[in-house]
Amino acid sequence: MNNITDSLRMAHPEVILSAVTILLTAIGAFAGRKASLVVSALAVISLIGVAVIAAIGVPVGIAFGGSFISDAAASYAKVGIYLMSAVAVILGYGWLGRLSARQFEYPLLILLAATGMGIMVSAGDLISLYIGIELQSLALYVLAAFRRDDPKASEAGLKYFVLGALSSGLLLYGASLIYGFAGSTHFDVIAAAVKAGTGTGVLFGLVFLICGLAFKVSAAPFHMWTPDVYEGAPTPVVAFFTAAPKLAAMVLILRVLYTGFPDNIEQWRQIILLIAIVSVGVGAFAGLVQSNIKRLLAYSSIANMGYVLIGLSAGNHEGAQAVLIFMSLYMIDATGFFAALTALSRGGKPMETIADMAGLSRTNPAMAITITLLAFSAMGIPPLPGFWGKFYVFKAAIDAGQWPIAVAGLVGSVVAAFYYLRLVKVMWLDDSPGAVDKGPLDARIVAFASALFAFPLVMIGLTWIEHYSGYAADAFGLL
Amino acid sequence: MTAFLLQYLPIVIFLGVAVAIGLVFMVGALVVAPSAPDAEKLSAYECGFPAFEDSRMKFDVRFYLVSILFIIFDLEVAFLFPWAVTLMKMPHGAQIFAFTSMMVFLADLTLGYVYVWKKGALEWE
Amino acid sequence: MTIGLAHYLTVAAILFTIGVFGIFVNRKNIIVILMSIELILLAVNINLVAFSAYLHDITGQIFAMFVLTVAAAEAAVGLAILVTFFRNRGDIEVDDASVMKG
Amino acid sequence: MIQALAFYVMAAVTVLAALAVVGARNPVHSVLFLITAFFSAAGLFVLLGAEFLAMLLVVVYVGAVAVLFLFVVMMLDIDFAKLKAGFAQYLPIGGLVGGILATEMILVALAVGREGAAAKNALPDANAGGASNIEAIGQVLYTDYSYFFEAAGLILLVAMIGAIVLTLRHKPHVKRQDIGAQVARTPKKGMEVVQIKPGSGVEL
Repeated sequence: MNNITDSLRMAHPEVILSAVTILLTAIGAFAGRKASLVVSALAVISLIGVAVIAAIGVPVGIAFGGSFISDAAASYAKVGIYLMSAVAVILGYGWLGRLSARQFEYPLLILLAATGMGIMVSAGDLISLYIGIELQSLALYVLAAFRRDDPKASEAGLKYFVLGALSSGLLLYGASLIYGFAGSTHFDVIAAAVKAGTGTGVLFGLVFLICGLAFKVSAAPFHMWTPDVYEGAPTPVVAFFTAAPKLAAMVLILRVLYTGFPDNIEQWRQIILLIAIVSVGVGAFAGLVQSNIKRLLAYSSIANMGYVLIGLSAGNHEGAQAVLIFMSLYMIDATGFFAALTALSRGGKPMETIADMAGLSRTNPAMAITITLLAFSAMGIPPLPGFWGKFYVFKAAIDAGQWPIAVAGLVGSVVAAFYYLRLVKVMWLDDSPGAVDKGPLDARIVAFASALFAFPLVMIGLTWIEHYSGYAADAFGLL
Repeated sequence: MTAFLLQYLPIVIFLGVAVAIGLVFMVGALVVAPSAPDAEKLSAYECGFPAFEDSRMKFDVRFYLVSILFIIFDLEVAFLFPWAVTLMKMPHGAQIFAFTSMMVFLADLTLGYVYVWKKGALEWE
Repeated sequence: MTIGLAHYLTVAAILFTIGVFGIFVNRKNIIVILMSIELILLAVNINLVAFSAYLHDITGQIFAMFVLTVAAAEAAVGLAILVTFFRNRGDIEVDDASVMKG
Repeated sequence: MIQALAFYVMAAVTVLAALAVVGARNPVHSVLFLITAFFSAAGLFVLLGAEFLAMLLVVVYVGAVAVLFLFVVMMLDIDFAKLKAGFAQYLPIGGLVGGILATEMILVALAVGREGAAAKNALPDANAGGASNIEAIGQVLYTDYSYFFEAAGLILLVAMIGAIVLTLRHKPHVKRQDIGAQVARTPKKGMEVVQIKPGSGVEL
């Protein structure tokens, strides 16, 4: 058992996170509610700590008999996931404090979800894929229903659970067929078996697996109830849902398709493109008629997942890099959007409809500028992050010869631009129904930081992101 | 294979007997018992009245909590079985490793148990 | 009349279809949806165990064991969420998804 | 021959019980049929030589999960007639889709059975090497698969925390035993001697 020390060293971030979680559970159990601050602070510190470890201190290699892959792609994703989780802990702490319902379980569940996402992005076989997804999802189901006395939140939790459980079922059925066909759960063995001969069975399994994973990123047509979940779940929780878990699931899709089925690219590309086009269409057109901002952002995220999948369909190094760049930029933008929503309230009532936003430029100019910047970024106006994300994604698709799809994606993004424009117009041109509250500091800081990233920090940040995502994309071993 | 399956013969016989006895009583009741159905026999007697509400009633949420916790510890015990059977048959190095991994697993769930206890979920008020 | 791998896979395929079908026709009844999901997972387990037996590879059974464990934990959490939903609403009917809901 | 007979009986029971789960009018019956389906599936596992998983299925699913379902169904007072309303409406199209899906799925299953790596082998003789199924699992579960094993522990921890967060409520104004405090109580703590001046009350 000599290699176990090596394995543990490669899995350092996850090992540390789970140890910290168990320790904090014990602290919370003995100290009760008053431990909330300590637990949250330690959770944030350890999340940032493991992000640093993932960035600099993890050896590259294969651990636990091939079930755990430690490479640049995993490290890249883990840095993003853990930092976003830290932001979620901070937002959640402030949010629960305002409800005077502070519970130390909240940071614990985020830590456990983060551990699950770490397992996901490092998955080297079908079992760790499943276990990672479930560890993350179970924690997220509970977080969605965390405000158990709120009917909307518990309905959101229930819907999220039913969808998630169904998608796990589909994914597992696919996984079982692939296992039976290839005779192994390891992605590299599967790739070898597929190379030797592709049967219909393995393709069918792959279709189920992709459907299950598409559920996890809530791409259309597997998006039913996603808007309901976004609308019903508490805003800080949604800020978490929309960022880190989607990055983890996207990296997992990259891992499965690029390392498990590199020789089936012609087959899975069709499925991915179909899902991508439907997502872009549904996200763009259904978003037009929404009046609730959280529902609108749900459709926006569906459309964004469509763009990412367009990039993913390229099936080469450039495509992988585009996916990673897009997801990094999208995470910051979406988190900022939801943080801004958390910060906005009028007379203690959260502002959730577009009409509520009327005249925000006069009542709260700083927040209006923030939301405008983020909306312009989501529309894809250069030189904001949203533009760069789309640029890389569509470029990857066009270079891979998928230009009709890229055009369709562009059309979708033009349609989607209308609803962001409507939001901006309402904020700047309409009359305000009354003063808005000042808003909590934590949410404002996160929103401002993300707007600051949108402009001008992205100019500096992008070169870094491009540099490191290039390394990360190398890990998939593609051209 | 057949020899292996024959180990399960007692269970099959048991199931057969159980089904047979169950059927005998049900069929027996149908055949032997006197039966003269009449609508009046089922109506509420004299000053009695039909039930106003469903006979089901809401139970305390505590019941669910106990049964959920039961599932979790049931699963924990399920993982102990193969460990108990094989630990002593392993080579030394693997034995230490298997022992350690089970202890980590148990420590994890024991702290969970402490958490449950401290939260007062096991108290019946 | 020997029973081969294909027989078991057929049973699993039928169970899986029944599970999907059950979700489709019982859209409002969350409890039956949860049971249908259990049927899907049972189909998965039959697949895994059958493959494991015919591949002479224990991995499939380990996989099935984790599926059983995790799915039981999942059912526990799901029913807990269902109970809180019921406490808030008084019934377990959820609104159907509607794309154009304002 | 015995095997074939056992397989057909148990497969038929599993499938019919599964159909009844989906179609039963009363959810209590659905749960009972679910238990039947799990039981006969456990029988199929035994036929495949996976004794430990068969036991697990019975202990965990029949013994715990199905009971939890039964709890929820029987104790939430739900108007099930209303929930069943959409059933007849979706049945024809659902049946059609289900039928097509089932045919496809079976064809695919047969294809995997024919082409896959698993197809080449015959069913091994159980207990052939002298090691039982549970030993075969135990030999690898805690060593080669320790990573999944510990992760499963974390998943159980999540379920525990989730169950508490979602369903634990303390009723206010309930007096609980605190044995430590009760035992540690001394006359000094329990009693207070107060000198009362005539004509004035006592502040407690």
